[in-house]
Amino acid sequence: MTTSLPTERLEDLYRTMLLNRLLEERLVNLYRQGKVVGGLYRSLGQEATSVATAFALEPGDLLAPLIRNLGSVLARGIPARDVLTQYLARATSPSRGKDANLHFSVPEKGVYSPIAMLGTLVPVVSGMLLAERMKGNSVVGMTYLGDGGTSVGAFHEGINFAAVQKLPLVLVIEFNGWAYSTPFEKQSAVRTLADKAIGYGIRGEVVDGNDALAVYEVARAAVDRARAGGGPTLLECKTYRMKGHAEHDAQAYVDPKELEEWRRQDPLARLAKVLTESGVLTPAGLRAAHEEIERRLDADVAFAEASPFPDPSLAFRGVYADDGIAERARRGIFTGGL
Amino acid sequence: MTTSLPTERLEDLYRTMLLNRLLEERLVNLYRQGKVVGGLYRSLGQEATSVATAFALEPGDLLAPLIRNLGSVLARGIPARDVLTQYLARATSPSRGKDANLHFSVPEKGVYSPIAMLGTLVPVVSGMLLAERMKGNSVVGMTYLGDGGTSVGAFHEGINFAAVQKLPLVLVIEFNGWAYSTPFEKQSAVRTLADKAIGYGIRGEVVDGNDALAVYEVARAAVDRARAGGGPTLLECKTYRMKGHAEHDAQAYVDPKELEEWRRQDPLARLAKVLTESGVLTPAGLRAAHEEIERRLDADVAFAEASPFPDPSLAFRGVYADDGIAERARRGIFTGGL
Amino acid sequence: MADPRVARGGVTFTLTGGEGPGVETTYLDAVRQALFEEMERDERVFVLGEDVGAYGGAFKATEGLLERFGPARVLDTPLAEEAIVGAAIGAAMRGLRPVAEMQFIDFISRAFDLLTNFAAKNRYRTGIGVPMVVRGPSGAGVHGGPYHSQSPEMYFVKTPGLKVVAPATAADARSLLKASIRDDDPVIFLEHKFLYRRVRDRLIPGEDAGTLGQAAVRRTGTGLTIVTYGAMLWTALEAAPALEVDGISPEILDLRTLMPWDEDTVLTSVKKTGKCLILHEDTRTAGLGAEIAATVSEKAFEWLDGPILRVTAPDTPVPYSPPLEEAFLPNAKTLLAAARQLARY
Amino acid sequence: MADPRVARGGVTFTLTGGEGPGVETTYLDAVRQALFEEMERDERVFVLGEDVGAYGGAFKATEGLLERFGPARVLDTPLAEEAIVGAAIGAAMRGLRPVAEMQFIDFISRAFDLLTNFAAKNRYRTGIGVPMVVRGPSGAGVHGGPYHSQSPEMYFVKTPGLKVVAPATAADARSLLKASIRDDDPVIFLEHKFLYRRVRDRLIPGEDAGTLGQAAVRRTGTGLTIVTYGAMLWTALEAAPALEVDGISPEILDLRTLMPWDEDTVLTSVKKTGKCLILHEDTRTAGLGAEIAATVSEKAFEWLDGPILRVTAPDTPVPYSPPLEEAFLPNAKTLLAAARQLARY
Ligand SMILES: Cc1ncc(C[n+]2csc(CCOP(=O)(O)OP(=O)(O)O)c2C)c(N)n1
Ligand SMILES: Cc1ncc(C[n+]2csc(CCOP(=O)(O)OP(=O)(O)O)c2C)c(N)n1
Ligand SMILES: [Mg+2]
Ligand SMILES: [Mg+2]
Repeated sequence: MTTSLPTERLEDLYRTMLLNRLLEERLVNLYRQGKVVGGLYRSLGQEATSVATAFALEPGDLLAPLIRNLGSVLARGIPARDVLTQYLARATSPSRGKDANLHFSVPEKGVYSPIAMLGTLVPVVSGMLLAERMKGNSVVGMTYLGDGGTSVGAFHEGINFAAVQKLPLVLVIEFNGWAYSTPFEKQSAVRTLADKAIGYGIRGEVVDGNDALAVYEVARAAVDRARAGGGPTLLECKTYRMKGHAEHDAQAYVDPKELEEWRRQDPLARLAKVLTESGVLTPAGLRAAHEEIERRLDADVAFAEASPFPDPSLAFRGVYADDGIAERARRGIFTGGL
Repeated sequence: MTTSLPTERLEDLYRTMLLNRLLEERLVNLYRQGKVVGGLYRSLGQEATSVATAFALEPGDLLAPLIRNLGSVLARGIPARDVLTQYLARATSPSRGKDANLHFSVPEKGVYSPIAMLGTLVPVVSGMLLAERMKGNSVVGMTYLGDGGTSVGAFHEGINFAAVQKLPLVLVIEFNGWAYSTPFEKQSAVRTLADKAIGYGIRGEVVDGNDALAVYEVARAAVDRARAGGGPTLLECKTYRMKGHAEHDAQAYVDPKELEEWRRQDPLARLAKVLTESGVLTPAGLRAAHEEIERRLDADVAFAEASPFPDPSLAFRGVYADDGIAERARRGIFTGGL
Repeated sequence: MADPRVARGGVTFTLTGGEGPGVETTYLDAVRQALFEEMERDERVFVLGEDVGAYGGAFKATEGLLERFGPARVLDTPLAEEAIVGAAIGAAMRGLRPVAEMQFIDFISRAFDLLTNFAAKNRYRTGIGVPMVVRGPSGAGVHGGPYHSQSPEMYFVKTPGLKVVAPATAADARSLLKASIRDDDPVIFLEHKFLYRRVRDRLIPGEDAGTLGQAAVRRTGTGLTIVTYGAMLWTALEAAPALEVDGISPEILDLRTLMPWDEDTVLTSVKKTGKCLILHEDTRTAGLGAEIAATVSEKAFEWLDGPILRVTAPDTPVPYSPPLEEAFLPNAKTLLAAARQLARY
Repeated sequence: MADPRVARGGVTFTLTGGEGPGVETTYLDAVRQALFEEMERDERVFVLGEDVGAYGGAFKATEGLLERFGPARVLDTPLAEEAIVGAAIGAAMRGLRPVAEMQFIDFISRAFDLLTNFAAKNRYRTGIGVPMVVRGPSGAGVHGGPYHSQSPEMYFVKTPGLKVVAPATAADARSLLKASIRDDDPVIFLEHKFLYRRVRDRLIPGEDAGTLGQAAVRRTGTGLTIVTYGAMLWTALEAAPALEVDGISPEILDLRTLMPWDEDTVLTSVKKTGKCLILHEDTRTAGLGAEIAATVSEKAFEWLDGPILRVTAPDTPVPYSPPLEEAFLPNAKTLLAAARQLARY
């Protein structure tokens, strides 16, 4: 096992990936019970990509996930209950029920919400990093994009801007083989998405996205390079989407054999293996971690389910700094569901 | 001199480049007299890039120029008077005064107007080629984009689509060092824009854009490859913008030495030299061509200046196939300048 | 958490009920039928978009087309709305009849420039029409949150050169999609996702296209005119009986086409009832209600017995949590309150 | 070919004339002054856009800023509006006050998605405001053709979460740009390019910011209310004397802020005059005139003595050739005809 991570960070890495998976299992149960409002977007099999990349950041750095990057926000210290209350659309959630799933921001933790339109985070996070540089702060930003998302124009305009400005941006390309039902050969004519880096004059890297330790090392190098003024990196993690696009999607278009092969590459099992073989964790330690996380999740799920839905009046607030503006449009007027 | 062009085509190439330059000189005069409505966008020094690329197309192929590609439309058989009437905003112009300069379409000649928003032609021309393929026609499409235009998202979405569909598209990148006043180092972090081809899995080529014969050979190869099913090519022509962005721009931001160096690379002079040295044209022949073109232009300018401005009522027509719709919005109503 | 259907009154979402000829067909199947029948009729028609092929589209509106018409006419595209719309524009300019799907209509924002600057202005500038349709699931009511619930109609109603269609019934979904595909200008076709599986009509397969630009009088009345479209038609119909009880007999107009909208039918009705109320799911400021109110106050002023009222969503994004979305969406209660106030004039 | 200025009546484009304190300042210089003074006042303010640095912007609105504030705060960007607006959004979310220039406002279409889906909805969804300004030359009258003459205000007035400002005078160009920069929400600031060098006011350097959301009564009258904004204010003022001669004394309101627009001032005036006419350069259907007419007919119905009329551009792109553009643009003749018809009520 080659890693630059100290033992306690290795344990932490494993725990966070495990939390990613177990929390998601809770969400699946809640979804099956009809308690999740809207869709559920799985990250099964992609935990190493999310968690190990986010692990490369320092306190004060910025991270903007996509909705599959559950592990990334957990790695940045977002509590499981915030994710649960988001999916359950409760008043206690970070967005207070105004937006769904991982669409929430916690600036104190440097975590910023995506919008649904893929690719748009690239120019926006670049602007955040531009601002931090103008303020004299040495802040690195990390955001994510799928194989499908790389086809969007906003990605192109954003990464080119970041390249020209040599901004400290790490753009993680999650290659998981699919964009909804669209296979990669219908998405792009290239073999390796990291090759797009050549066209922007920036650094490109490719790594086995299911090897948490390998992902961490490349991500760490990219973060260090960014902080040192080396500019952006396109970091392609080769992984696989083990579930449908969302829970409603039975992924009938996926070859079961391919799924079977990738199941053998499960990132959590692989990390557990190296960590136990190298004595960082014992089988007993693994079990203990598992039990402790489940115990915590029991409380978090209970909290989320017990949380109230937001008060309807919230729907009319927060459009502008001055709530009077949106309110005025309603004054004495028939809008909404009264 | 190495070229695959037969003698009469070589003469034609020279004449077309000369027409490009002499017509533009007429436009400059008209502009100085205040007869050009709006701006004048020069192509001085870029004639080889426009003309020699368009020369590589066959009858029935499609070409969508940008406003600096005067030579390209001349090469496709658009008469000089159409360009003059466009710049003078007359009723006799292809757009009948509705749009400016090279913003006009002549479908019979396979020439299609750009819109001002750079990059947007890439997906649109791709769609035209998709249609022709569906109809079973072997049609190649050529369009242009400046070094600045490559930063636009529409270019990215369009060329990626063309690459995945293996469409017969030749995208000529006119590298002329500037985007308005913006030098290339503020536009992109790459050395060679053709390298962007790698990120799309297509062919990229670079050529001296002021060497008409060299430009023709690469363009011809790209067109043949496209027609044979080899997919799109990014063809970068290295040239230089010898004038300001438009006539109003004194290009104070340009180093005169750089201009001086490029003046020695004048594409028309270079072509005249090889053609006379190789005996394709005699000095007398050059003079004759020059005089004949000037004579024709006298008539074309006279025609354009004598042409009427469009009837005001045209402003309200042609928004929809059914003119009644836009008309209805005016019926009994106070719109426009009556 | 309230079932949106109940929240919307649980009315019977059909106009042709159980009886009559034809096959009971959902709004969604009506869309699919229109695509299928138009592709059968005219080989120039093809569909393109994200996941429209083997998967049949996120909402299954293109299901079965690939099997019948093959990959050349049922084109899975990269994740790139500007490429999708741009390709459609180019194909239309070369004589084909593309139908581009936006997976959710919210993503049409990515193609805004090409639609408003290229497609909309092409005929005017160059004389070359762009006969294409951009269609997709629009509207709220299914807890999709701010990015899967929008009503973008006004961005396109505002743009000269575009047409906008928003059917409220299964019959119109089919006949007007056919009409949109046959139209010689670019059409934005807004399918209301809340209605996809909730509304039905008895349809005779193969029936021909309808006509754009014509409103439908869904209920005749004399007390006041309610102008609406899309999913809100059902809210208006839901409120009608209660108004009847109050002795206010509403005339309910379903615009169906938003650009060009049917001024004549609206003015005729308002001149009859003397009262005009506009109901839409779109937010209030600069919604279609504004244009209708302005036109009515301009051309039917002398016939008005009372102010023109608008019942709309408030000026906010569409919130996600059910109680918030319910507060956002106009409903029968709001409509009744407005209609009763107007009736007092 | 007619000089557009003559075509627009050649009125004296100033409200403060030759006398009074302060320095005679063009609309364009007023914009530049506002940028300069705000950057002096607040180090969080910076500008970015195409050619805004050494070149000073296509219209020279940022001239001199680079020399004074350096390349970090006067940022030349690649040719990419989505990158420009995206970077501005991100910088604003991290506490800066970006002012993004669109070389022509027409190109804002390229950033439509980021403006309407990211900037506009961010505070509502996440609680994080986006204090940024996107400014640029808007409007027609200089033969710019379909892509350098547009009036895009309604795309943004329509979008909850955005503010829209459109000054008609040099004084407002400066004071309202300052107010927009200091505002905590995203503002689309529309500078009318026809006015850049044609309108002047005597301005006292360093004067403070104005207030958004307040209309100005440019002329008091009792016969009818003319609501307008942008370059059309001057057309209204040009027509006023002729109306006076007819015994119709117009009250002329300059909205200045289009979202939120000053409902109170408009309603107060209409309740006084009993007649409302809206004049704008934007095309007719779903223009701001529609929202104003709808609001007036909703809230001032009892005070109206006649229909609400709109004088606008027709529903077409902006044509290029001078005679076509003149036919497109509303002018004093059109306004007089409408005002006289309305006065007959
Ligand atoms: C601009 C845009 N168009 C369409 C969509 C609808 N959509 C949501 S996720 C998705 C597939 C994304 O695939 P990919 O980028 O590979 O990410 P993955 O789901 O594989 O993690 C699509 C098409 C979107 N979110 N954004
Ligand atoms: C999307 C877009 N943004 C801004 C502009 C304004 N503009 C017109 S030409 C130009 C510079 C273009 O530079 P380049 O692409 O290198 O072409 P060149 O002028 O050098 O031929 C700019 C910024 C535009 N036309 N399109
Ligand atoms: Mg993917
Ligand atoms: Mg250039």
